[in-house]
Amino acid sequence: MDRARGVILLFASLLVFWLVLSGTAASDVVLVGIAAAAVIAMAFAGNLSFLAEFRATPSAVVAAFLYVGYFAKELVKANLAVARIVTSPALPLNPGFVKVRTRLKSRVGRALLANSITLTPGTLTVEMEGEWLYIHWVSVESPEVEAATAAIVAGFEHYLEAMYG
Amino acid sequence: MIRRAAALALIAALGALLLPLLLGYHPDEALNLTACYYAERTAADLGAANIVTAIVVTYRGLDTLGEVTVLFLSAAVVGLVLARGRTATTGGRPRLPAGELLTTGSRLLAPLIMLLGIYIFVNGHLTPGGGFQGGAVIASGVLLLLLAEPGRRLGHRVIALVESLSGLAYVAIGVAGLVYAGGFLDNRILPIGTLGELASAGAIPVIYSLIGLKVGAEFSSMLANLSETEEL
Amino acid sequence: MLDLVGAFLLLAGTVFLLLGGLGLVRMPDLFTRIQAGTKATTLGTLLSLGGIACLRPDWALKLAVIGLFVLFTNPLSSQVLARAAHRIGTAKAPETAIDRLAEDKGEA
Amino acid sequence: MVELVVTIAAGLAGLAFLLALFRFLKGPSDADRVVAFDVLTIIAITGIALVALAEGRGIYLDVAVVYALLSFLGVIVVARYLERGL
Amino acid sequence: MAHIALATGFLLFLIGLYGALTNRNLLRMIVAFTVADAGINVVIVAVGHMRGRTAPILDGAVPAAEAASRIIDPVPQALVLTAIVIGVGITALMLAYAYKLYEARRSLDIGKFMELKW
Amino acid sequence: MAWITPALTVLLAAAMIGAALVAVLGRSLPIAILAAGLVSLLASVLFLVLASPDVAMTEAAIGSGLTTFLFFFVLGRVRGGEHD
Repeated sequence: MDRARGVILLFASLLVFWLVLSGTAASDVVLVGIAAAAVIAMAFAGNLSFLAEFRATPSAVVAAFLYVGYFAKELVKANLAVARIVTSPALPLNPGFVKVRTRLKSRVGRALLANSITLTPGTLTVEMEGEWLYIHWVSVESPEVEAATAAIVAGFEHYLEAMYG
Repeated sequence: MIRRAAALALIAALGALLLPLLLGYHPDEALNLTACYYAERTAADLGAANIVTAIVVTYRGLDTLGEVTVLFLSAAVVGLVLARGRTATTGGRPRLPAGELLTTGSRLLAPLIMLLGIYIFVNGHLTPGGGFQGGAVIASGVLLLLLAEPGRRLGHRVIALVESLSGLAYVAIGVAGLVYAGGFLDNRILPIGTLGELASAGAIPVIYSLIGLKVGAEFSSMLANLSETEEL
Repeated sequence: MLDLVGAFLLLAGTVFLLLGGLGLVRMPDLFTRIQAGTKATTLGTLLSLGGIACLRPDWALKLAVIGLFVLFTNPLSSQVLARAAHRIGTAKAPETAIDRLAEDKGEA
Repeated sequence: MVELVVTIAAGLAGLAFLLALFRFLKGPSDADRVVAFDVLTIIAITGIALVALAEGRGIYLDVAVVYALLSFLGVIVVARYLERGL
Repeated sequence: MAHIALATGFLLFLIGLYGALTNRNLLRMIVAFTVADAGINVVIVAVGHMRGRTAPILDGAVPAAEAASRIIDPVPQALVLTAIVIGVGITALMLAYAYKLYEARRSLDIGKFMELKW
Repeated sequence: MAWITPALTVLLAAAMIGAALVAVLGRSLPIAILAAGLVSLLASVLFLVLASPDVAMTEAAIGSGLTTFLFFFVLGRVRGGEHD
């Protein structure tokens, strides 16, 4: 049952990808797309898709939109921070590797979390082991686990937890 | 040192030979006769929008069959060379497993890469791309799986089956062109359709898809053979 | 109007690309270079692609596909590279205050 | 106006390319060059999109799709080699 | 533009050839070979390029009727397409042999393989 | 916009020759292989500038991952012979 659901979700996301790539919805394009997506979904039955493990509840959908907005804001902030550091003659840096904790269990959610952290101000995911994430931080504000978790992870985790659990 | 000087002298001589070629090169102002024929006749004769595809699959289709054969031979020789005397596992150094980031990321991306490969070779007659590019993209998807799980053993029999079936179908379509249309690998055994649609250009999309599968299987078998070698 | 917006988005994107390049040259050690390189080039590419989408609205879908791929693959490759670099002990900037990862690996 | 801005943008992207190329040629460590390689390929995606814009051919973007989806593979291969996972 | 590309291709070919002749490490020789290979491909494509024309793909921008006056020569492209794919096959073959040679001698130095020299 | 493609050609030519020199003369073998990969990735952009998208796509698909991977696999197996 779980496996069948995974295959169907993978098929759906592949079909969407195919239609966006083709840019049309002509009947022959859709037919070829269905065939191709079905073959790949069968062959990669054990694999994940972006939709897998997504909780299809209204609150999850709302969280997804909020997440995108929050992410865009953080990405712009990150770039302004990079711009400030790079253009200042003194290079104000205080780098270090800190350890933070995440509550997320879903693999897709964790991958998105790691990618989001990498793209947000001054942080770069280096290693992920169990519930621990090791983060390179350009300007370490606090080396303690709890404080670093609150500063780096909490913002994204709030939305991703609603989306993936 | 002598070796280096001799090599430099040879390079200098070769460079002196190439320099007049470069300086005396004047780009053509109009297409030559062959190219002109292809440019004017492709759309009407074959219904393919991508003229390079038309040349590769139809006008020079026999050459492409030869090329795919050469690729098959080199893949087979790679397998043969590496298989000969492959000793029982000598143990070797344990390889570092990939991190969770890479395994999750590759499992998310591999199906998309495969689908992109199919998109490229199915649309070979309309957009840039075709069987060779699509096959390479599919092999890249296999490569991503291998990177995420170094110890993974690929299904050699599946790869060999895809490879030989698509090769067989390719030759069968070629013969069908000989029987039902103008000649070997003639694409007009299927209706030519309207220029610019997916279901057009006769048998070209079918042939290019088969080439794509075959090339993808050949590259994948090269990758699999090299990845299963033991460390020395 | 849309043309003008697109042109300036494109300009903003390439400015971020330039900042990324500058960061790559100026930063003191590998990890800070990865940071500057990843963030600035991701946003820069996204903005440039958005600008081109404004200039040619009929290409918007394909540009969106490219943007999504960049958004996912770019941080992924940076993370894998950072992990490898940390494992082989690439030199860190002398200012690096703490290294929990090395501490934990040392215990294990 | 638009043409001028696009040309300036292309110039800036070229400058960024040169800076990354400098890092690739200079090093100092292997991993530094890999980062530079990564940045170079990403700037090349913007370059391809600009070429498509200048030539007015939307089909060139297909090449950019392949580039975007596959260029990170090279970086991952090298990273796995460096950490002795290959 | 074609001249610049042509010069680049020739230079890449010469650099690659120099590397293949002077390096003693088998893998380095193969790397140099791939550089020379890319150079030759650039040369062939550059010869096919014509000023002010566009890619040989018909679509909204290039209708079929005016193709002959708008597109560049498609034949060199078809040739290079073939050459690139075969190039990878050859590279894989060379690498497989390099691996076997290393297995036999535990060395990649070309100087260690002298039996077949007359 | 007319200046974009000629300027890009010059830039790519310079970058390719630089990368080729690294590939042939550089001291580190992994970087030599990576530089060869860079040559083929930049060659792919150059092909696009020369109005050959088919060739550009082939080079991008093959040069980006496959060739580099083949080299690194063999190099990973013969790590001892890395220093000649």
